[in-house]
Amino acid sequence: MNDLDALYQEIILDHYKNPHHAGLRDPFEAEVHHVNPTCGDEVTLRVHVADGTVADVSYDAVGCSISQASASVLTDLVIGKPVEEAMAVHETFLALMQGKGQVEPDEDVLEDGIAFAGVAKFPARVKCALLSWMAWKDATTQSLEAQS
Amino acid sequence: MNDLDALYQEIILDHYKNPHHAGLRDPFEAEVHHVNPTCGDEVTLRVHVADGTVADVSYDAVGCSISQASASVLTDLVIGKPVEEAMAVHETFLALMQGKGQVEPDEDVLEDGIAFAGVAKFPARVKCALLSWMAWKDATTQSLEAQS
Amino acid sequence: MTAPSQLTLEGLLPQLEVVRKDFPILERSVAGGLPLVYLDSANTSQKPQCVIDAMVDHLERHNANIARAMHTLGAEATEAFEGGRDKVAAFLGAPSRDEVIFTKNASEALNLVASTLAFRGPRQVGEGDEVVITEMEHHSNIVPWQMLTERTGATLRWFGLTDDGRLDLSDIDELITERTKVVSFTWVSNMLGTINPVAELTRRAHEVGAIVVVDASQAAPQLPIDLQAMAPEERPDAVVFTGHKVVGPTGIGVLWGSRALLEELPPFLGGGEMIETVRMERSTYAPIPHKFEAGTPPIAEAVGLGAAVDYLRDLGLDDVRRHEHALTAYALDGLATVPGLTVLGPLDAEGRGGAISFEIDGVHPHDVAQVLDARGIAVRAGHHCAKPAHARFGVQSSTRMSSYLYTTPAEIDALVEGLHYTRSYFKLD
Amino acid sequence: MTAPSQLTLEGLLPQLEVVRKDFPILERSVAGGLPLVYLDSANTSQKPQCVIDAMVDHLERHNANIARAMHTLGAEATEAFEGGRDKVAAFLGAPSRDEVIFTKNASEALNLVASTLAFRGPRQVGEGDEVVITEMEHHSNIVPWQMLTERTGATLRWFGLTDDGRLDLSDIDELITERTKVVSFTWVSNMLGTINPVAELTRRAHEVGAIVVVDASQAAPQLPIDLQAMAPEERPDAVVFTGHKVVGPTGIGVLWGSRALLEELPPFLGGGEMIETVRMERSTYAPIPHKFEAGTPPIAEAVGLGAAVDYLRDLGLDDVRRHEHALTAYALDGLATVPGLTVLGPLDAEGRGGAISFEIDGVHPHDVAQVLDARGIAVRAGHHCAKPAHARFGVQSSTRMSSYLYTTPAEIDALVEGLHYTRSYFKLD
Ligand SMILES: Cc1ncc(COP(=O)(O)O)c(C=O)c1O
Ligand SMILES: Cc1ncc(COP(=O)(O)O)c(C=O)c1O
Repeated sequence: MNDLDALYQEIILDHYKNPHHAGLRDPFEAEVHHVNPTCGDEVTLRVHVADGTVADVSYDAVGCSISQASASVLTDLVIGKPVEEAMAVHETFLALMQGKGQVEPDEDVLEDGIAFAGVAKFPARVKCALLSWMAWKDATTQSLEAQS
Repeated sequence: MNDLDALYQEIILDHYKNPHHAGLRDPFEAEVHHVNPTCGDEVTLRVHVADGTVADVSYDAVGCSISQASASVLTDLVIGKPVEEAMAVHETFLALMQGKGQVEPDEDVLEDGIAFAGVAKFPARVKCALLSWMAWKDATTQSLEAQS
Repeated sequence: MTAPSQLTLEGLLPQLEVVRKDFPILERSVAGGLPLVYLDSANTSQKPQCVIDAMVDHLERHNANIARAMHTLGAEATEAFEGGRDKVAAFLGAPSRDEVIFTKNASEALNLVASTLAFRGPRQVGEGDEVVITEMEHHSNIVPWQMLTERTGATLRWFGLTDDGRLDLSDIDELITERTKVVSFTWVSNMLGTINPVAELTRRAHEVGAIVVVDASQAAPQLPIDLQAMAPEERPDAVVFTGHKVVGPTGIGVLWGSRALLEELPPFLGGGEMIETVRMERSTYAPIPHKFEAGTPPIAEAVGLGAAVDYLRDLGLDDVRRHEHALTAYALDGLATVPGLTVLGPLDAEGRGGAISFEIDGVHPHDVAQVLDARGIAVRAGHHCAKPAHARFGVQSSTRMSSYLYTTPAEIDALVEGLHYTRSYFKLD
Repeated sequence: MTAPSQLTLEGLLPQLEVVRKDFPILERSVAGGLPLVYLDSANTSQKPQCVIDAMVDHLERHNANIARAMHTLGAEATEAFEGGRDKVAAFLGAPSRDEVIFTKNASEALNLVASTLAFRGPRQVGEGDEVVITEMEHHSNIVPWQMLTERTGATLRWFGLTDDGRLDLSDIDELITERTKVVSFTWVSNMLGTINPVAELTRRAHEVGAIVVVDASQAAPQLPIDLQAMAPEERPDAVVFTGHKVVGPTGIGVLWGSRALLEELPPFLGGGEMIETVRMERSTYAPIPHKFEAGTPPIAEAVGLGAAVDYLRDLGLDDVRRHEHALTAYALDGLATVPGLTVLGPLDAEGRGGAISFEIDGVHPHDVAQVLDARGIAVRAGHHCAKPAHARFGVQSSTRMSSYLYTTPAEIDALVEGLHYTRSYFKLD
């Protein structure tokens, strides 16, 4: 598989064409708006935390296949997980993205997220893959603060 | 004669050690203060014009041998001359200085001023030689305006 | 290396393959052995060997600080630096070399004017005053004016755009009024490619006593400029461009300003070189151009920029313009063959610069650029520092190809082929 | 070429002749065949081949605009540019790489801080506030503060100098008070050579809540700097230096600022790269470092500067410091043999940088420099952009020799001989 095909794996293109959990929904404790200033990709993202669990993540994103698919995979991975566990998934995904292609992805933790392993070799695209993940972390932190 | 000796001709060093017409005197119509910002040389110069003639030029100058000698030679050349004639001398001196060493000095017009021919080969020193001449032109123009 | 193009077009630079040899980077291969097809020249241009050599020669043989140094190297460096100014003045047809100010880039040049207009002086902008820009400006010609108007209480207004990407001048009489103090606009749009009517806008602005600032960042690389030949009422008061887009180095930009304007503007940055005399209590300032050049200037960069504008003049800006025009027409034709592709901006090559932004239904610009990159083709994807112009057309980003004097028709072919491939890669057929 | 020095001194860089080979310009002859003796390094330093080569390689193989370009060349250029930032951060021991801002020179860096302190924000300077500088500052660390205080109605105050050219700290309690908002001073004087007590002054300023700006233009070339190792209360809030004095290129300078300060300061120049999002009505700004880097930055210059600071770190700043110290002591001894020569500034090499300014009775500095130049020796004559310090010592200008890591004792000998010759040339014996 060449680098380009490694970047655009079927899983990514599928999530891109049919994003999961898309759209903005109630209820939520925090809504954030993140921008990638260099390319203009944007995401508005809401998080609803209930009983220490990520009860819902909803979003409205404009951007490339990588950033859209990444938002979709994110929601699959974190919705329904205890916040702590979801944060651990976040860490794992972050490590994969920043690994310059040297980190072996853990399918047990990342599921469809392992398709992003190929992105790590394209420094300019890592930010696309991380946009919604950073937004989610920010919003989740705010949700927890709002509740305490 | 090497370039250095052509720059520091005896005439120049003599004027430097014993400047003519130095000091500030009355009467005068205009006093100007000119500075060479790159090196800090300064001259305060007064002009007295009477009956269309440069009746007096007096000055207080701080600077290198070239700038000091040049002020001294200037006063020798212009004091007592009709303004128009003095301006023509100014033009001749200016042309010599800006000639990059290619202009043959006219001793009839420039007298001791021909000793500055060697300065024209040192672009960084041309400004030193011209400092008081520029100040004189400025002050003379102001004197004429003050009288009209 | 690219195989020499089979194709030739009317208007291309003569000896294009020889010209290409001047640019060492064009020999490079990328993406595992493919020839580089560089179509991102509106972002930054490549550098000919003579520019690189001029800088190297300066650094290896003549390096010294300028003006303040009286020794041999200092005199040589000063002559080389001021020689760069003379060359830029000639390139612009500037009425006087002293009107050429070196800045660090076009952005600083625009900020210089906008910032000093906030300071006390005959041109000071204040409450009730208006500054007029356009919706097609690069961020560097928007944000400085936002800052100026926010800081002074003045009002920022702007020309909108027509659907085909030109300035909408229908409300010019409401926009340019006695309240207008500054009109600033781009000569050539870096996103839409539009060439704006500089003479007309300048005349109208001058009628109400406003000063005119023209962003020539995209014009200077491809249009002949002759300030002296302009009618005074149609000559802008300030024109800026940036070194790295005219085959020159980074780290240097140019502000040309009329002597009248530059003498009225207060100094911008304070420091060495821009002073007449300094006492602890107060300082006085040097005449132009030095008044606006605080600190050690970009010396080697001015040497490189001088070599760059001489290179362009040797080729002939008229010929460069013709070359760009021929390629742009050819590219517009080629792009029209790609299904679902929409060009943002004027569709005829006439009255248009060499940057072409477009969208492709169903593929995001990043993904277009990525697939092209894998084929060795460099284009830009994003908002090209022109978010408002993108917003005007309801898009968030676009793909932009931009040719230059070294671009061949074969490279345009490669792009068009690459776009067809991109669509099939994303299964759009 | 200079004959290899017979002389060696304790503390010189090991392999000095090998180090000299790194600098192509040192092979040059001037004044009709004489070897170049370059003693004007405080004005600008010479460049080693590795710095020139790094820039050439960038221009010939990796040139592209950064950040905004997603293609291969763009990714390479971005990595090279941001790599320059990493190297500078390491050079300063900066707590975070994001605290390193690239400017066009040290002067712009100082102006950035002084200008933005006039704008609305938590650090805004206004009437009743005081800014404290010193009488030994370079004009670039005087004029920006004059402009700030003039524009805001604040008051500018300054430390005077002792007769031996040190800061007169006797009135520190009257100068640094609760009214003080900024204390800005040079780490090493470019005229007097004095090294100032950064830790002590910073601590005092922090006690009253003032921010501290340190001009390290002359310190960075010759002193090891480790910001992280400083006690927080003794660590300045901003430190600036300039590329061309640390064997790097022109066209680039550095502002290091603590994250806390940089986040509090409003943006300086507006334009591309420094924005988060732009609408015609209003823009929001990027986080540091980009917030302060409007427009295309000095890309090739950052690559060159990265190579330059790596070169210095490879040599070892401690060794460079020792080398400078040995030469300064040697030069002070040599200068003392010249009749009528007076050194301005501290007379012991301890606690002193490598710039030595002096007067010679009966010969004006220009004339000294001219005669030396005819012998191939480059020194600076004038006010060295430090008019107030000259005024303090009652002189209008001086001659300055400044050595650097490539300077040999034989070159100091040539200077001292040249000065004896100058006196005899002007018949002072
Ligand atoms: C102490 C000091 N500060 C500031 C500067 C200004 O540096 P630049 O001219 O590169 O802005 C210099 C050098 O000229 C200097 O020696
Ligand atoms: C139209 C236009 N204006 C201004 C700029 C800013 O130039 P620079 O980034 O060199 O300051 C650019 C290029 O980026 C441009 O295309």
